[in-house]
Amino acid sequence: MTEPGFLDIISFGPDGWGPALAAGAWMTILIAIAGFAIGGLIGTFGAWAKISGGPVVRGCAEAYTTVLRGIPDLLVIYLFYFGGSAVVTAVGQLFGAEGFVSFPGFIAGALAVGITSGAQQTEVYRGAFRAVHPGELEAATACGMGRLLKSRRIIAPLTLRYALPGLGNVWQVVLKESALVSVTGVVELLRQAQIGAGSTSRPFDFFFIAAMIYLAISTVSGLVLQVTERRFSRGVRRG
Amino acid sequence: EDKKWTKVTIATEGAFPPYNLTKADGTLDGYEIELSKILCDHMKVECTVIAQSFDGMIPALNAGKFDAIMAGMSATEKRKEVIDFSMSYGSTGQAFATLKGGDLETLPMKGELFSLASNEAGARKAVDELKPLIEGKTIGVQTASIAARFIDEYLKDVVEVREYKTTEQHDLDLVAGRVDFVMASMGYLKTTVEKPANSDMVITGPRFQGGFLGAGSSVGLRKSDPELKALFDDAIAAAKADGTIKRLSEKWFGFDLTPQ
Amino acid sequence: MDIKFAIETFWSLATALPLTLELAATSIALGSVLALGLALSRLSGILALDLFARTYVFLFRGTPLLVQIFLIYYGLSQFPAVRHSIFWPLLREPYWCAVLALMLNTAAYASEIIRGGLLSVPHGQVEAARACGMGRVMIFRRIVMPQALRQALPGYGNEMISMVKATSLASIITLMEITGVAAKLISESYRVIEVFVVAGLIYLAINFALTRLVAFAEHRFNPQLRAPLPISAELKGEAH
Amino acid sequence: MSAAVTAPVAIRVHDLHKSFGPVEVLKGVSLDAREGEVISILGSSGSGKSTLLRCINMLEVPNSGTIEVAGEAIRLKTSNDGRSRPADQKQVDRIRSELGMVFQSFNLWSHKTVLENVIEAPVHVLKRPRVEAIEEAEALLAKVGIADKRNHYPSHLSGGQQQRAAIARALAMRPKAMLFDEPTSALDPELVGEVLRVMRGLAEEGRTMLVVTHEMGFARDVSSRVVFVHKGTIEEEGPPHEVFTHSKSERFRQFIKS
Amino acid sequence: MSAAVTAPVAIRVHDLHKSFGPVEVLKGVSLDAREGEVISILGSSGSGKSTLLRCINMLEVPNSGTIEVAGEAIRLKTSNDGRSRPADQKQVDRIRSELGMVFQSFNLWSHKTVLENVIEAPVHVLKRPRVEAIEEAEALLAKVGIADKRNHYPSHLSGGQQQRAAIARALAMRPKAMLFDEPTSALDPELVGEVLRVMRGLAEEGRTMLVVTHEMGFARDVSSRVVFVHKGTIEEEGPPHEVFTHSKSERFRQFIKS
Ligand SMILES: Nc1ncnc2c1ncn2[C@@H]1O[C@H](COP(=O)(O)OP(=O)(O)OP(=O)(O)O)[C@@H](O)[C@H]1O
Ligand SMILES: Nc1ncnc2c1ncn2[C@@H]1O[C@H](COP(=O)(O)OP(=O)(O)OP(=O)(O)O)[C@@H](O)[C@H]1O
Ligand SMILES: [Mg+2]
Ligand SMILES: [Mg+2]
Repeated sequence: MTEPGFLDIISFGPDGWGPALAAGAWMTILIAIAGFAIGGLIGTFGAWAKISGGPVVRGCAEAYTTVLRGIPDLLVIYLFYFGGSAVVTAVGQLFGAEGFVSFPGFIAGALAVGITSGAQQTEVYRGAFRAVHPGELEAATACGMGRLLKSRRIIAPLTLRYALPGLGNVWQVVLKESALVSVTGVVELLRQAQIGAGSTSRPFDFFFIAAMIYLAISTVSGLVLQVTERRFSRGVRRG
Repeated sequence: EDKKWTKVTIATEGAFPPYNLTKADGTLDGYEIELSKILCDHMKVECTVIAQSFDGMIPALNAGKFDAIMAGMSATEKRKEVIDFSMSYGSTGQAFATLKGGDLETLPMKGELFSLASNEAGARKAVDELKPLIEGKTIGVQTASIAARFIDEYLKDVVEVREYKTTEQHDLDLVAGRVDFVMASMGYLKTTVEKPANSDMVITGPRFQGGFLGAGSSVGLRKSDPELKALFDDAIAAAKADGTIKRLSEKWFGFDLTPQ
Repeated sequence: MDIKFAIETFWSLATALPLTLELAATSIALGSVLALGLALSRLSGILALDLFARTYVFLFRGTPLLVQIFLIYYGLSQFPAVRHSIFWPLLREPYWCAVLALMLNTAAYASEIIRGGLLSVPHGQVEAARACGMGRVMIFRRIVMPQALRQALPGYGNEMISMVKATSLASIITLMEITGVAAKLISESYRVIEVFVVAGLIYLAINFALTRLVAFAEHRFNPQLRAPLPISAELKGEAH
Repeated sequence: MSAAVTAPVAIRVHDLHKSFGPVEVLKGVSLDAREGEVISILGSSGSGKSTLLRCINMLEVPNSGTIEVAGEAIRLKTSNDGRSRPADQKQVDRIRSELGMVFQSFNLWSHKTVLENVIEAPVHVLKRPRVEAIEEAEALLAKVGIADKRNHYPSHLSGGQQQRAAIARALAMRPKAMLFDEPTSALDPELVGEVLRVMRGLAEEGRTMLVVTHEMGFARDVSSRVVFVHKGTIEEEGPPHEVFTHSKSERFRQFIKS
Repeated sequence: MSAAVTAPVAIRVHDLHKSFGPVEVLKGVSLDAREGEVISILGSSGSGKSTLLRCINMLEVPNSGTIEVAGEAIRLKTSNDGRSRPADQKQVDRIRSELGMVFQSFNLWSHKTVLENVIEAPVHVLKRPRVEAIEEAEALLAKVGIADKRNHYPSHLSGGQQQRAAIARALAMRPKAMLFDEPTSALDPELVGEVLRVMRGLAEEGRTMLVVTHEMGFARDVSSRVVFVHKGTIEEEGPPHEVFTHSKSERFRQFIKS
């Protein structure tokens, strides 16, 4: 048997890993999007809590960001995966289910990624909010805009203007962090590459192609980010 | 109350050829996969084999994510504190590998097998004979593997040790010249050196097995499932007796690893 | 949780603490210099520099750090040319490979954070400096950078913390930092959660200290957000 | 010019105190503005004029004192940390939507064009139909002479144009009362005349106005009452023809002399 | 008051054109300011006054035309993308350090206190000893009446205080010529008088000044020449006593009437 070439390995042919890698990439995207969206919700809330919450709310938000930014993400995923199972099993047994009830790896992973990225997004939004010219917020207040309205119409667009570069970073982190979710048995891109590398003893081929796929995903998301950044920067003067 | 097993989920790594591996189409294959089918037929249970990363496999077993592990896992004393093992279904011993043309290629006692269980003294003598030859060299082993344990026990003061997450990584560093030789399971090394990419690697020196090196690869099981252990023990004994293990191991490894 | 085991674990992990800190500190320090260069290249208006910085950031942000470390450590050494080059004494060492990978990676992220900060400085502030006859360098150093820094600081704090955690990947190239030791302890004891919780607490402690440091710096950089000084304090301040 | 002394009180400020840190900026200011009154607030730089206006619509929360708008007192509460804050945010928002404000530093929203700045609050706070709001906004922009700039972003406007956009934005709310903080500071004499004419029109429609200004002409000719703020208190107050001719306050006489 | 017509030219602007996108804001402006002259630049809002000042110290790069400061022409070059820019950045920086500028929107550095704002350029651009710079800064701050605010950050100042800090900052450079963009817009009449007195003092020291202003009093009494900008060109120009009494320009007569 002759050794297959690089192109054979990544092809969609009979001996090719194409379909497997594509499925892995798709899983990576799904986890990243789910995690980023969850993180966005938490981050918005967290930033709000830090900026305008009372002492208790602020304290909670502070503790949340410190702990979740401070501990390795793998630990969070483990805690969700094993801890989540324990909870679900306990609840299941309450209702008469037998034995172990599995906590789906995807949900555990997306939640874990979301909660860690939520801590990062909190900080990004908070920093961006501070860059907004206070006078512009006052003008909104003076019009009688309620909190929600002001947040939606004035604060959100102005904050996003300054938050976008940071959010781009967080998105990249989330994209890569999705790889850690593999400990829950979810086969995403990097895990698929490791499986391929182990099974064929061709680590470089697989890591290289994985890197290329990550880059492709980044390219597309980078373009989206660029368009958004331009949109939100209207009316800014730069020298 | 005795539990009646009808369905069993077995976890494997799917990336440790030839024990277990994944084919391009995503299906699992390898020595353990084929063996598991035969064992399950014998036990009259329906088996599902799933792939799972090696880290965290034992806690996941205990958390109930699956029922058994067949992933080239040696039954060592340490692991036995946490989970149970069936009887062994394959023992290859630990061997050294180095680069062709290096000064370690010519280590003596090539291919000889020493058992730490039945012939401790012989094993020690062999090690003493090796010591002057490998003095000051750097060896690569997988973190917390039984090979690492062996070096720690016998050669700690003689060689410098580097620990790797996977065996394939110490092979890469062997080729790069960062380590002079590696120690790993014979089953693994034998198939590795035969790959065209590793044409520079050779197996060298003696082999060791038994004792704290464990009883060889075994099925990992929860301590709370003694019935399942009994089923697996029974099935493995039968596979040993009728030559199934000999036939399968010769197919996948190129030599017989039926445990004595 | 088994307290005795936890304490044993803690002491084993503590021996790896210096390596973790050293890796993080070295790569953050070197990375920040590179990051500044990249951010300035992006904003320089010089096409070649801009393109270079864009490509760089694209490559290093777009691929997982794990893959970068792997390719730098195992990948480069596959080429005999590298093994015979003058860089080999450094590249041979896992420590320097880890520093190199971490530094290159953090520079990509940090440069975007710094760029965001630079862009947030209001135009009028620069104009006022120009009108005083300040040169580009001085405007940058005295007006733009302080304001950009204070805007970028929260994000940069994030990044430094990520770096501390990212040092854990160095374990795949044989460096026994905290995660490496933890992995070893786990494969000896199979108590994943216990070991990880202890390791997690150590990381948390490091990062907590780091967050406080960043918060303190933020406080220092944002005097105008604090209430004005009482007159007496002002007068005291005047004394020296 | 002189609003009926019997008209209901539109804005009542009573014994207002406000400190920034250790510095007390307002030291017990009381002021009643009846409906249709135009009150000029004079005073030297740093005397607390802007702070007074900002307290009236709660952009700064006073340390003590009461503020009533159209007979309704803004309820304050003291939070745990000892600082007072509005008890009912909804109430404050509602009251603010009835008070137009033109800031000393304009504070246009930098991410919206001039037209968008003007229609923002009418459409989203008052829920007026968008088409109608645009129509009215264009009329207002024409009135202040920047109709041709309606699609520009604030950073592309000259100072005076920004100020006029800010005035149009405040007027678009059709507020019952207006708070102007130096609304003509960046305008040339012609435009000042123009803007003052617009304001006089508003006054005739019966709208209440508090105007911080350095334009003595405006204070004298347009306002129904003049208030002179000095070091955080009201030092002199009365109809312009009285205070400008025989003021009791030495300080005020000196102020207007220059 | 009238600077010697024979004094050397301090600032010469010749045939200056400047467009923002499709809009031509300056349409060929020429102007000579001799040493010791005080020139008032009048004009309605949006006529291009700020743009003219900003072009003189290259904050906006003109599309065409020449600018000379103290006899030295600022060299421009056309870059590949068709826009012109300064040929020698060093030259521009040096010239700027000799021109003081007070912005219409102040542009104080928000991360520095008032005192730090004032000493920043003297210490770091002119390399004056710090102690000396502080001493001088405090004198200047006292002159404009905000010595007590020296350790405040700009965001804690009232509008007029910010403006005075901006004036002090420009004066601290001891520039040969000064560009003022509505330097008294946020000031009360007393302070206006004060600041004008300071400026008159500078004029008497022989410093050249270009002042965009809406204060007709200043234009009439202090300046040696009045320039009226209208729609991007100079519509009227001459000594105040001449232009204010019998101007040829219909538009200017109308402008000053209000
Ligand atoms: N950056 C810019 N982009 C586009 N247009 C601009 C820009 N800056 C100024 N303009 C336009 O140029 C014209 C002149 O502006 P300039 O600021 O010079 O006016 P001005 O005479 O100073 O007016 P004011 O008295 O109101 O300050 C205005 O119509 C303005 O809208
Ligand atoms: N946020 C703040 N923090 C601390 N001090 C402040 C703050 N805002 C205003 N001050 C101080 O309060 C005093 C009054 O300020 P205010 O803005 O009300 O003055 P003003 O009468 O509007 O003056 P101007 O005519 O110059 O605008 C000033 O001395 C100012 O320094
Ligand atoms: Mg004010
Ligand atoms: Mg202007």
